[in-house]
Amino acid sequence: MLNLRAIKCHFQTNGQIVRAVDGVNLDIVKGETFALVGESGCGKSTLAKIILGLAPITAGSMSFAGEPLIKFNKRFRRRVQVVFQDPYSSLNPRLKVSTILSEPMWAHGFKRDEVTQRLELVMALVGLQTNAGNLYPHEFSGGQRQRIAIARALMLAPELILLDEPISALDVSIRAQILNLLQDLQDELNITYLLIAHDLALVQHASDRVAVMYLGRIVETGPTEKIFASPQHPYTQALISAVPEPDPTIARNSNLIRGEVASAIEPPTGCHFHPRCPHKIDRCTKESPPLVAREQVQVSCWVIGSGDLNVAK
Amino acid sequence: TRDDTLTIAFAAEATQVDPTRTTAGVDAYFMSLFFEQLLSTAPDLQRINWLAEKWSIIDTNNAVKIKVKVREGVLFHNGDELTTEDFRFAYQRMREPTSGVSVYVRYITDVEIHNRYEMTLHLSQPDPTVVLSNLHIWALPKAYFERVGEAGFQKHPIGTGPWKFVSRKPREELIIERFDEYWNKDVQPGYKRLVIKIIPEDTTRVAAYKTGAVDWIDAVPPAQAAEFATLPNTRVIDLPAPNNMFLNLNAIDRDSPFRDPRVRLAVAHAVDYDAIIKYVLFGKGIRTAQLAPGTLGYDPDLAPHPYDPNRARALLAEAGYANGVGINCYNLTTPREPYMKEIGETIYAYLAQVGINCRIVQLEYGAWINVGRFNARPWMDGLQSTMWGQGLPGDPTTAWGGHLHSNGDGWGGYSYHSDAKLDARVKELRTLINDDERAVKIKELATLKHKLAAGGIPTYRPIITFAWRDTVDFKPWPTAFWRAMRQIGPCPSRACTPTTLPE
Amino acid sequence: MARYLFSRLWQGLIAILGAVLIVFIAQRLAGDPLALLLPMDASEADFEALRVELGLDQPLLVQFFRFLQSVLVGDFGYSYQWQTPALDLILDRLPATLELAVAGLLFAIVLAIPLGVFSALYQDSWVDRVAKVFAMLGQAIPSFWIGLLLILFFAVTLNWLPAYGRGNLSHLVLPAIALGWYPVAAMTRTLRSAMLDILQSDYIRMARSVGLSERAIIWKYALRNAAVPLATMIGVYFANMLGGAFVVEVVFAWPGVGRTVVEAVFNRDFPVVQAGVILSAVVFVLVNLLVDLSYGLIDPRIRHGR
Amino acid sequence: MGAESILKQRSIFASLRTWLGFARFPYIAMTVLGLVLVAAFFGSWISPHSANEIDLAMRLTPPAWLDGGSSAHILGTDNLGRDILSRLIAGARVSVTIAAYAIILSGALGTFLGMAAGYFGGWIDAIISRLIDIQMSVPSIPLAMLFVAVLSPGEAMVVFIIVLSYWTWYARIVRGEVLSLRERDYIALAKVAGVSTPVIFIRHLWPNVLNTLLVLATLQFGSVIVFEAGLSFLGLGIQPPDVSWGGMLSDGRNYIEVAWWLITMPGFAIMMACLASNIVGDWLRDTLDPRLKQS
Amino acid sequence: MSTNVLEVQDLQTHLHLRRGVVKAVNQVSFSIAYGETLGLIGESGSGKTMTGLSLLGLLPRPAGRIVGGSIRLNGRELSQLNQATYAAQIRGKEIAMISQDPMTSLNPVFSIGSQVAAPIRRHRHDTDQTALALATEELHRVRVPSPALRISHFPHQFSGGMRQRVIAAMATACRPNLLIADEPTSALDVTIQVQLMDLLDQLQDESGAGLLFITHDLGVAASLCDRVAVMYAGSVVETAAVTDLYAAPAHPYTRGLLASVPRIGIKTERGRLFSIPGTPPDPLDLPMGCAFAPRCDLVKDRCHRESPPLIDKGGREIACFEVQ
Ligand SMILES: Nc1ncnc2c1ncn2[C@@H]1O[C@H](COP(=O)(O)OP(=O)(O)OP(=O)(O)O)[C@@H](O)[C@H]1O
Ligand SMILES: Nc1ncnc2c1ncn2[C@@H]1O[C@H](COP(=O)(O)OP(=O)(O)OP(=O)(O)O)[C@@H](O)[C@H]1O
Ligand SMILES: [Mg+2]
Ligand SMILES: [Mg+2]
Repeated sequence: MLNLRAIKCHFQTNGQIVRAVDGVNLDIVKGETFALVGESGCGKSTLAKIILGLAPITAGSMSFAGEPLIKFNKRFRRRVQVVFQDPYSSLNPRLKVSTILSEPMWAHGFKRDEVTQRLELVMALVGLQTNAGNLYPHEFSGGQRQRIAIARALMLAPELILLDEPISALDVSIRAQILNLLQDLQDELNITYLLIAHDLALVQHASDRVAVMYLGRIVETGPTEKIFASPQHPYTQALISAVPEPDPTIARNSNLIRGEVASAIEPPTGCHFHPRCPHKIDRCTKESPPLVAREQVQVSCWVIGSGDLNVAK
Repeated sequence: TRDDTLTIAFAAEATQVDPTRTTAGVDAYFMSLFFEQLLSTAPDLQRINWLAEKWSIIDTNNAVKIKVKVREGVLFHNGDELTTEDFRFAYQRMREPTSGVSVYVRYITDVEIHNRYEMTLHLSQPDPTVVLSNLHIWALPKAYFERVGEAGFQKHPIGTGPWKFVSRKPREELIIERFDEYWNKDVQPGYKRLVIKIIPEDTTRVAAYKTGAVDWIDAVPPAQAAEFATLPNTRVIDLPAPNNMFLNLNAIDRDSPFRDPRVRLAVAHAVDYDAIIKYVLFGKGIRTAQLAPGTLGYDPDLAPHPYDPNRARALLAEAGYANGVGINCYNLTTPREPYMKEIGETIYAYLAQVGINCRIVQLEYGAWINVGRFNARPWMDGLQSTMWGQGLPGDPTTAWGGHLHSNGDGWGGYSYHSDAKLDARVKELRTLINDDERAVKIKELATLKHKLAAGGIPTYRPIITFAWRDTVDFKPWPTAFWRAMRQIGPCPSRACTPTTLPE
Repeated sequence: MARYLFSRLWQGLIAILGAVLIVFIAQRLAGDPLALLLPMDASEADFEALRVELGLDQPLLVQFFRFLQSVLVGDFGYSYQWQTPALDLILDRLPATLELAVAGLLFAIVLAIPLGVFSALYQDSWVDRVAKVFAMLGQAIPSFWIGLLLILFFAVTLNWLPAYGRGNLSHLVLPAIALGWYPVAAMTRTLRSAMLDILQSDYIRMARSVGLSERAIIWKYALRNAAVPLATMIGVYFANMLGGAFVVEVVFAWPGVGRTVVEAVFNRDFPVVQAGVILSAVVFVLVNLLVDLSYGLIDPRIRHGR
Repeated sequence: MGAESILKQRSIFASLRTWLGFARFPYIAMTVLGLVLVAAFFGSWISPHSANEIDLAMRLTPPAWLDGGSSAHILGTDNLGRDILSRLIAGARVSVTIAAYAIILSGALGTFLGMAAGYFGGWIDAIISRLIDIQMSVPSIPLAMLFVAVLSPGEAMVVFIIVLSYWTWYARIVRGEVLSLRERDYIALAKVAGVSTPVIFIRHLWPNVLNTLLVLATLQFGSVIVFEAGLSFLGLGIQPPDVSWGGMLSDGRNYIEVAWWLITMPGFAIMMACLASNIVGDWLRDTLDPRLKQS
Repeated sequence: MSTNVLEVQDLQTHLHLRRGVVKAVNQVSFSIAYGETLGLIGESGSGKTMTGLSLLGLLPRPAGRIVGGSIRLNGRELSQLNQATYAAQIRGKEIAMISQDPMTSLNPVFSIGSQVAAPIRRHRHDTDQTALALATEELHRVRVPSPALRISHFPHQFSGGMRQRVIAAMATACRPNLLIADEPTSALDVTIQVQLMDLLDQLQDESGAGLLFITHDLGVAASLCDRVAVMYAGSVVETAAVTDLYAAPAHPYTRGLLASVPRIGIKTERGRLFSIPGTPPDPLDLPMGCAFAPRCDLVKDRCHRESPPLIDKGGREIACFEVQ
């Protein structure tokens, strides 16, 4: 449905180049939930913005539903929508909820009664009371705001919705509500999700396929079950094992990798992960490894490619 | 020691110390300390010989020659002796186009030197103003000037006067020292050193006197003159200014309403100067019609235009301005005379009440001089209120030549009037030597001028109040608006009174 | 830091250049400069000669660069009124202005720091209320009025202090208060809000949580953090005071740069006005540059080019 | 002890807070501002005398409540016997007129440039920002001096100078506002939904900017009044016979020892007008900002 | 043998805001033994931070104040102590805190060395030189590489993880008996989070101090704490040994919370998570009785009238009428 090829996005700030996204290939299949995980600053949100045409592409190409995506025309706009992390800044505080929700349809020239109809339908879908339309955003709690944000994304009946950390700003006890809502909507409306998160448990719970990003690149991608069951890339392994389980009987995994994420301004040469990698070989410091298919997953690692790494934990 | 030095305060300050470059009256404040002319005016307003030991007019074949014998043994501050060469040099400087005083020597064609002390001024035509302006040639040190140049002279001027220049900070102070080799021991200052503070703000100047920071001030604000008279150990003197509050009207521009004499007369009748003198100036003013007592041709019977707003309105209506007329009014002010700014505004307010509406342009006097010198006279449409002399003491010819004659053929050359008949009369005065004949002609012209409100309207002469402590002995000289500082010294007895002044 | 300074310096130069350009344009608006320089009865030939001599026959751009050149060497021409170099006239007044500016600034700082700090510390207390009232009034009472009121009360009515002129320390008191009046208000408000932010910051809580004394926290830690906005303010106001405390100097008859320029305006003494305006722009830029430098001392993030 | 005592303590100062504009609605400030506006618009009807009517015999009459005061001149007369109250009213007209022109012009210019700089960025922003820098490093009073020296003073000149020195207020703040608004998620969402740029501008940017403008304009009102008074005080602003508060102060200076009311009355007018506009401005800012309303 | 370093009884902390009074901490009781880690968990706004700040005497001023209950540190009552004594004798010396956001918790304008040395100088009255030397040692202890070099650096030259270590060094420099860590890992990436948890374990092992570990992350609490207290709307609803709590949460809120969190390893068959209905109450307008009652599936009439006390029940404490 959505294909990204060798996408790069570099920002220029203070004369320095930030390599926010540095050569990413992605294929999202209709109807699935595709998750993007990675630590803070690895370029997840930037990638989402690229897909939405909000950030410029430095290199690479995109296509949506088989058509190359060069101009972000109205037709595309109707088919792809987004829900952001922060339910506060997503809603213009000066507009009524009904205005916020109707705006996308007005922009596409829908008739007044079409809009009203859809509005009622969508509000019911996300579980908002009908009178909510007359209120202003600040009269709602965070969870309800996120429902409004989701409703807004649904107004144009999109095929793909990008979810950029849709629940991480919410109260713990509310998260499940929103997550369940999203799942229900997907089941009902057959929407495709691109879910961006750094909460691995959430990703495992909610996605069909997953891609792990590190410093602007994808290091491993494949079916969620596969990857969580047997992560292959050293970074994926470290990431998954570092997540503390809500189960005191399981001993904490001692740290697999040291150091911290390098800066996107001057990323390490070769494989971006090599300074923290326990298995690094010479080649890693020089050449950046391509994504290579191994069974159902694709991994970007020289060591795995040469078979030196004992994959099993 | 304190007895050696006196600190005084002036309200206004000269901008120029070179007497051949002066453009403004205040310049005389400083010039008169350092420089002298051939003749001088005594405190009794009589003309006396000064640097000239004797002089005489020699009339041969229509041309006029004035023979002068310069006083011997007069020294400049640097010790050089004053000679006729110095006068010739000054004459030449005064003739240069950049001079502001060339008018005084307009008809002098040459200064012929006979020897160190004798010279003859050659005139191209009879010109009584040469004499009337005290044979207006300054004693400038030729040798010194040639040595230090223009800039050097500005920095440290020297002359033959009773005071030597020491230092100057514009807008702050001038420090001068007694010239001990001064030729005229009679009027030699008693103090060794004089510090002249420049304090334009009335309140500051008054405070400076009251707190004892200075012991002599000029221009005591009229509002406080009465209080000063009662201050202990203080002497005050009221001196009539040689200037007039003068309304100059532009009667030459094609579209100026003042081309019509009725409008000019309306201006003359619209303002209640008696009230202004009484309330604003606390009586410190003398209403004048044209000339002041002491001027040649003064006519005590010529009465000022009375305050008569109805008449003014009627005159305006007659002239076709029944609905009023709008003009620019230039309020030219100096700190030299009191309350000029508000009196200007008061006058304009009176004018407004009869229908002459002013758009006020506030200018310092110097600014007006600087405003657009593209033509012979500074640009001024409408009306201007300013302090302007009408030839006091002495004779109004130069003044009238300046603001009545259309060419500005006289001092300043700021005439905004053009009337061939009046021009002819002014011309006639310029060549008439005999004083009695002149007096008659002046009287006639003054009457005519008054009737037509031509060449500006004199209104009142301000009375300036000077105050000093009784430890000081001060005798005012009329030169430099009474600020000449010739006779000033300690008064040990505290009983020194100034010589009585003429009416 | 070097990079930062360089960019600030560059900006400052551009700003001064802009100021010079404005002055140049204004000069041209004034009409034919020759008319001002030549005597009334100068001939056409005199005009021509002077025009060539002054380069006024050259294209405007060339004239601007000549003007810039002469500005750079401090040559603003002679004062029409005083026949002395205009810049000298201004520079002569600088000590008086400096004296007043320093006094005004000291007054402002000495009052603003405790007011700002205590009103932030004790929100809604009487100190805070006083500071708020002060800040409000400071903005609403113009310096010339406060100056006149000070004269009315302390000089005229009570006769405690001299009202006018420059002299000993007592002459400095009233003008310094009048000059510092507005900055006190502005600085108090800035300091108050900066301190409020800072006192709520995590690092102050951290400092408290390890038991540092309140005194050290406020006067050492927090104040140092508030120093950056405070330095900006101090810089701006000091520069303004130096560039011409016009109104206050006029009110108190203070023989400083400001009063000189005001008088020059009334006398249409353009060279002096020009020198005054450009001097105040240069002072403004210089003082702000110093402030920028001081940021480097105060805040290491700036020192390290962040 | 506890909440109650604190709450009580607050109410004691509630009136003070109202005065200072920290409470709900600034009644007094609004009234003062209203008075200034009424004086400006209906001055000729309510003014007891003509502002320039001189009566030398009545000069320096003290306010009516003092010895020697006259009920014909409630606030006394000035050095030419003009009625101070009438002059204050006439001065209000001048102040308000100038403030109105200056605010509208500087607001329009600054907003236009600020929006352009903020929204388009790039070289447009670079040029405008540099212009702002230059303008800010030439202090405005000297600049005023320069122009007054060259041209002549008057209302138009005052407006010109104020616009010249105040457009940066608007430009800087609007630019910053637009810059930060541009980054809000709801703007991104509108783009994603295909909402056109003009609509984004009108619906999402403009209302926020407008509020800021309103607050700025109110605050500028006070500031302009003080600035204009300063210029007129120096003699560089409004020229007589037009009346201005600053000019009245300047005229009254010479009489400070004999007639204190000449300087106190216009000064008080300036202070009250400025104070009121600041208080109303602060109140507007708090009222219009939903974030502040919440907390 | 374990004596309690801290005993909190019925602590009540209120915040007096313009809009009303927030009962941020409502009758909270717990204790911590030497060497023990007590986890304080609960969602945002439940009063965890306010509890921690109450212990430190650092409530926001002037709004916050302790209105009831007692705080005993080694038997010494702290709740009535004045600020000066608190600063001189308790904070940094007896109790210290590691705060949530490493990026903002260090003063940007002072060097790392001077900041770490500050508590040392304050409490040990050392000279600047020795304090700085000791600070270097402390940095070494929390495994900041090349500490001698780093002391002259400034916070912005450190990464988030390193700053959190510096903060830990600062907090533990005077070997406090009680360490409060307020969500020290929330701002860190998971891979760094593990490193910090290891460090906390190490520091506690070395000093034997009690640790109050505040978090909303159930996973982090599980892997670090010995006992856990669960807070909801200002009250502790359940306290238990960590194994007991996770194995068999008793309070309906705890049960709901644990069930609503997805876990790695347990794939909930594309199924729904359990979700607690409703939203947390408005802190300004807490309901009568049990604050959780409006969302509770076991709710009875009584729950709306009385607030349930925290009652010891078989080694754990629960505040619920129904479960008891
Ligand atoms: N407009 C921009 N200009 C410059 N740098 C940017 C810009 N937007 C993002 N970056 C940089 O690009 C990198 C990736 O940012 P991005 O927001 O995509 O990360 P992320 O994976 O979404 O992180 P998080 O989990 O914190 O949301 C970061 O280093 C960020 O600082
Ligand atoms: N400075 C403050 N001013 C006003 N209210 C506050 C303040 N700090 C906290 N509160 C309120 O006090 C209550 C308890 O807050 P607290 O910070 O203790 O929660 P928390 O459990 O630490 O939440 P989080 O997980 O978000 O840190 C909340 O209702 C909060 O809104
Ligand atoms: Mg992101
Ligand atoms: Mg918290």
